[in-house]
Amino acid sequence: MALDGANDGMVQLLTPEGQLVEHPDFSYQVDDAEAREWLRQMVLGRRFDIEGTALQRQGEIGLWPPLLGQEASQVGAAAAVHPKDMVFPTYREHAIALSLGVEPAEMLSLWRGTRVGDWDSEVRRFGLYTMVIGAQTLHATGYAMGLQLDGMVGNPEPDRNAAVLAFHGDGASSQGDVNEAYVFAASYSAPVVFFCQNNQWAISEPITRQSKIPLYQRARGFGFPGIRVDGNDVFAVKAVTEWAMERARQGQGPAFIEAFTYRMGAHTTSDDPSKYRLAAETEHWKLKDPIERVIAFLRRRNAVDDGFFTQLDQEADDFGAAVRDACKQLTEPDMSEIFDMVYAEQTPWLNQQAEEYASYAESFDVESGSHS
Amino acid sequence: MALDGANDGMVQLLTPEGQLVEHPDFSYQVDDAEAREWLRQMVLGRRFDIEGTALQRQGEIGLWPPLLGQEASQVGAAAAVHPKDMVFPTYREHAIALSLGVEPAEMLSLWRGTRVGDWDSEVRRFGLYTMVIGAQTLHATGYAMGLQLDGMVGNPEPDRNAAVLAFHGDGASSQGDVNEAYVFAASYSAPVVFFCQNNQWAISEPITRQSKIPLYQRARGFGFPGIRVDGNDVFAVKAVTEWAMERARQGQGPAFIEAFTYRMGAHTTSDDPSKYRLAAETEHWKLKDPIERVIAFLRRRNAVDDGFFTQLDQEADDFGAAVRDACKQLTEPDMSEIFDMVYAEQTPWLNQQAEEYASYAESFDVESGSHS
Amino acid sequence: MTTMTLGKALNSGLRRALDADPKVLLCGEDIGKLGGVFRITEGLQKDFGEHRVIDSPLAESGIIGTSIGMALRGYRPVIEIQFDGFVFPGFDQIVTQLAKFHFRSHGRSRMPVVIRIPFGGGIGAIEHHSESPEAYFSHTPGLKVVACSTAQDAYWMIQQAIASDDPVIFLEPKRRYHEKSEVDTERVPMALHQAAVRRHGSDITLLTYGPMVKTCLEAATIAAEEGTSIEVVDLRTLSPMDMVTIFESVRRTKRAVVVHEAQRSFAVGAELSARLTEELFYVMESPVLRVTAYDTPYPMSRVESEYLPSVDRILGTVDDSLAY
Amino acid sequence: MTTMTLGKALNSGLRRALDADPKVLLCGEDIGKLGGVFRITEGLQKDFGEHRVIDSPLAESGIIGTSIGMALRGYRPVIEIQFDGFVFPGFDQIVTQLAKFHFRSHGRSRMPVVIRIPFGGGIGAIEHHSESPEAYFSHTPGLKVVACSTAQDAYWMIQQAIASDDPVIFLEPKRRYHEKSEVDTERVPMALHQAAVRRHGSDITLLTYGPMVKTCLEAATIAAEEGTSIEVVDLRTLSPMDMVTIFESVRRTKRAVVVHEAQRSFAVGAELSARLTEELFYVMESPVLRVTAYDTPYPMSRVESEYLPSVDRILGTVDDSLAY
Ligand SMILES: Cc1ncc(C[n+]2csc(CCOP(=O)(O)OP(=O)(O)O)c2C)c(N)n1
Ligand SMILES: Cc1ncc(C[n+]2csc(CCOP(=O)(O)OP(=O)(O)O)c2C)c(N)n1
Ligand SMILES: [Mg+2]
Ligand SMILES: [Mg+2]
Repeated sequence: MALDGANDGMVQLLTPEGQLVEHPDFSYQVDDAEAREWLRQMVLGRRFDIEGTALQRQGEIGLWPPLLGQEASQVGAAAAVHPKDMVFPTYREHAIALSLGVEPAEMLSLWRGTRVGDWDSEVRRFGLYTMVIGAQTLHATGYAMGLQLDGMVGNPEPDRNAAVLAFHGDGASSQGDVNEAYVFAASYSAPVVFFCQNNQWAISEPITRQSKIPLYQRARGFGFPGIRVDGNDVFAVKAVTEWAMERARQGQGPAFIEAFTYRMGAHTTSDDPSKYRLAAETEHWKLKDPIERVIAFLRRRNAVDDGFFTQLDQEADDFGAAVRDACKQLTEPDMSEIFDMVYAEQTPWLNQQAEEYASYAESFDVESGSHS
Repeated sequence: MALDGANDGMVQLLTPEGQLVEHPDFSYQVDDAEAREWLRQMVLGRRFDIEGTALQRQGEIGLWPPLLGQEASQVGAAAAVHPKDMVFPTYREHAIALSLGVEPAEMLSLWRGTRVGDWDSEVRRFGLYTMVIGAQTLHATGYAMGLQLDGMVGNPEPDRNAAVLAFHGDGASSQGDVNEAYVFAASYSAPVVFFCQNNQWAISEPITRQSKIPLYQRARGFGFPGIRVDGNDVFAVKAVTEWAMERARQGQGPAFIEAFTYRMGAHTTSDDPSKYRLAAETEHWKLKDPIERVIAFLRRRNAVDDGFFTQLDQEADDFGAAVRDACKQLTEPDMSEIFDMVYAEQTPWLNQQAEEYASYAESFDVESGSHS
Repeated sequence: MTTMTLGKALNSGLRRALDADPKVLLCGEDIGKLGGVFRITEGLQKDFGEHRVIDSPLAESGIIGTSIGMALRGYRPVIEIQFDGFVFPGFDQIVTQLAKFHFRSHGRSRMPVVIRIPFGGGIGAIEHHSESPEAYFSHTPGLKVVACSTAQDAYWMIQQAIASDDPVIFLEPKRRYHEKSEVDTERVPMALHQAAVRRHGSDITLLTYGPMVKTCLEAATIAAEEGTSIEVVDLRTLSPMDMVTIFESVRRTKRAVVVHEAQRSFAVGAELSARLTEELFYVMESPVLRVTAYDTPYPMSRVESEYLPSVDRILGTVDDSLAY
Repeated sequence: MTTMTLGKALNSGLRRALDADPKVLLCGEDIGKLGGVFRITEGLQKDFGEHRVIDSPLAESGIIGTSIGMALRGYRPVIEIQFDGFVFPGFDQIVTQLAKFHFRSHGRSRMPVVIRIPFGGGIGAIEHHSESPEAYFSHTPGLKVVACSTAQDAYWMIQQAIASDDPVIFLEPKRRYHEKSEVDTERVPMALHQAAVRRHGSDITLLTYGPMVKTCLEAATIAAEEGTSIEVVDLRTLSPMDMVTIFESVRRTKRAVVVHEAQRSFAVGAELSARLTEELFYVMESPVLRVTAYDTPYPMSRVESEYLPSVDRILGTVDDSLAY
């Protein structure tokens, strides 16, 4: 079976040319205001990403994993998240983070090395970025089991229900933890939706190294539905995610979404994709840009005018400036604070090390920075 | 061959009543001598198992995991193993071990605590028993990758080819390692066949805790065929395993076999199944006994007479006596040997500990066993 | 005061914790109907239901990882690992996730997760069933590590560990599960992270924990007959270690021997040696000596009594120390 | 003699090993076309093919577990772990399988598997990218653990590790990958499990390895100006440790300070302290002191220079030791 997603039951509602298409199971009830808002979120997400890359180039942050190309997957998914739901990201979900209200500064501090995890995940409904590939899928499943225990699944009043959205990558699908998350989710019918952004690459390894068949088929072997969606189509992503989250909230158990997309940029700012993939591939995917197709759609419908774009450009520019500012104004950490971060209940042993460090640091202040 | 198996497609060639049945994809070319030999192996396997349990009761060994009920799965699988193939067991594969020529004493020494792993796995083509659930499935896959590198896959001359048969349990299917083994096997098209003895229980947990859908369906999500076979039907197991191993040898990659069977006994001699399962369930499975149906088959065909059974009983009795003897004659280990078992190239540090131990032990001999 | 086995004390402590706080959950393989392979959770699923005493799929990483998620949701999962040697498939979730969550959330996310591990040998078992993995956990910042040695401690320490807002590796000396001793279910217990002087002595201190406490006490009894006064300190807590009690003891006796079942190198004995030397360099009259298993994998059970520290080896090393 | 970076020396060493023995394979994530995230395997897949330089699926347990299988089949897999913090998903296969195979097969199955791990901090990275997990491995019987610190050692030690019939955890000081030094590709090297005295001195011995060797040498240079003669021993091998060289040095200087990036407790410093105290109790004029990271998870990179041992902290501790 071909992996290009052409005719593999991939849900698409908006073509790359910006045309709505019919799908037997999913549909987009056209709402121009909504579409404009998603466009806006994608544009701001992309701008944030570009600033991130630039800030790394300027030495303001140490590393940046670009999301370029994955805006529709993330903004579409965000649109399906309800206030009581919970999202567990990997490390590239900057656009959904923004959409859920995480502050740019809270995200940048991690990459600048001034903080470890900087947002309140319970308040934002957005877990901490997780670097150990796949580990968060189990946390997500456990959190979903907690929702069940809390009686927040399957209630007749939709408002009382909640579900979990767990992100992972195509590469991550090979990790034991991720497959164990599928097992647990299925075993307990936990309200968790696995949202796999198949961006075709795990650093330099193509998806074919991880799986020779489409990833969405994996889920069925664990006993829950898997579905492939055009990850560059914000309408389709929203529709499919809404469906999956809703059935989870209603107590119908887990689902798996393969958002078929593409990592347009490098894996991170340390990466050099020219070593392992052809520029032609990237060029090809440019034609499927998630933002362009919504613009084309809205223009065709005359749902936007030039004023809209001028204003959006301005907002993006202002946002970009604010992001740069916020980054540079991040407070430097103080080494002494780390000793209190280890435990909820501090230990004498660590206290002693904190004191040891304090007196060492003090001797330095006194000696103005050099050992005598 | 279509492998989606009509009505759950469990392959069965011999009914519990001992009647041959047709299957569109698999068949048993009746060979009475062969059938008698498999019956013999099953009878001896069962006898070995009964001796194991008895030896534990008598305090001769510390623990025993009974295979009772799983004789056909193991003997049928053994019949499909060619001399260059390699088998990786879990810890309950006593019957296939015997069929492949592992000595009873070599198996018993592990459970008696006189040796760790006692057979030469390269010579026996049978890996060491593995207690960490699922770990061996990765070794099996790596070994299969090694066969590929050795050019032992896909040759036109069948004799030059080989494959690996990897055992695991139904419970093991939840382990990350096992799922990673599926990923690697698929990714490299490694010549490995996963042979899952679904005996319905992982200690006290029913299969439904691990998977809500039939286990054989798991494999397809990883991109290779999965098939369910009546694990109490030695003819079917042989046919299906032969098919899977042969396609692996020919370079068509991995396959998964779910041998649907039942653990008639306790998990181990330390276990008490009455705590968690109904006697009625066990009774029900007694009707599907793997040995009885071959006897009925052979009797119906007049391919055996009473003399055959007298002789077989005698052989089993002699074998049982030999097993008991062999167990009691196992040499006691010497503590001093363990220091040389750790590394291929001994270290001075461990040498020093060996000497330390030696002089301590010597002081004892001198003082005849008590500290002064 | 009632007399119970260490195993029963754990069962009673777990029961009381489940009773006291509806957020407490038990998770693990076979802990439901079977009550665990050691029957420590016997009867608890029957009384608290399948939602609070949860049989888990056979996957340690999954058990620990989902417990982290439940803790994020406000629960207090208590995990049973079936045997010491089977904790390693979950090691990544313990070391990179559980231990670090409080730190990496800048203190926002608490991780009140307890991982119960039956540990140690001496029960004639096959491989992976007799190991002492405590050094791996003690080396890991963010975890707390404790070991009980008596029924009384088992009863109270498990409740204290569950009440702790930090992740606790809770080590249970499996070969002592069936040993009976007194339990005071009323008395306010000592703090979780405190060591206990089990026997007072003046010539030398034995520092030990878990299954070896009893062995050390036996050694001390024999030594007393021979005129040597041994103090036995049950560490109880390996991370953090109660250095106040330890230093106080060794400052008096001026000699220390560490006894543990874990292999010798890079383990608890080494750390204690380092700390004692750092603190009491001028006090010590002999080096800290170690009586431990040898630096090999756990061997076939027929030699385990020689592999593990014994009364004789302890007394021999005490003599060595006193000879300095 | 040629000059090359430590990273290039590893690359050349791997190339030579691949050339010398067709059974040598490289396995890991992104080691093929990309040449690894640190480019240590650059060009090797091109020259030796996809079957000898194997890009693996993203699963560390799978990589290590299948390598064990390949070793059973007679191959000599050399695994690259991408960063120190990502070795833990494979920890079970390392500790319960790889380390024990020789033992549990009564010596029949050899495990010539090398696990290369770029380790340590100081590179301004995010979490899990700067850790020093060596104590976990050193505590594990059946493994051998080495760390290189110079291009010369990188070149030879990797070849020796590959030639070894035992599993070797091969630690590479990632922050030194780009540092150049002389490599003699002809000279018969010293044995793998030997320590090297990098600088001779008489007042005190610094015991260190990996990335801290350079830092210790810098400290020694500064101390020399102030009149203190520091000997710097590069341990090179943590399991087994070369106690002959270590004891010889400390017997002369009578004082020792251990320096490592790993957190302090239950680590290499503790083990060295214990062994030195056991062996040289009457010789030592001060306790073995430890300059290490603190017992916290690796922190945000903006404080790492204060978290890790520095020349200043080393010299401060040297003063403390000399003050006894
Ligand atoms: C356990 C683990 N192993 C290796 C890495 C190094 N690593 C970071 S990202 C990455 C690739 C991830 O690919 P994928 O899951 O497809 O996500 P993507 O980066 O494409 O979003 C790797 C190998 C890691 N972070 N964690
Ligand atoms: C990693 C690990 N966890 C737990 C155990 C304890 N244990 C031994 S056998 C077993 C059940 C295995 O069930 P299954 O895979 O179905 O095999 P069966 O015993 O039925 O043959 C468990 C949980 C173990 N051996 N290894
Ligand atoms: Mg990807
Ligand atoms: Mg089973």
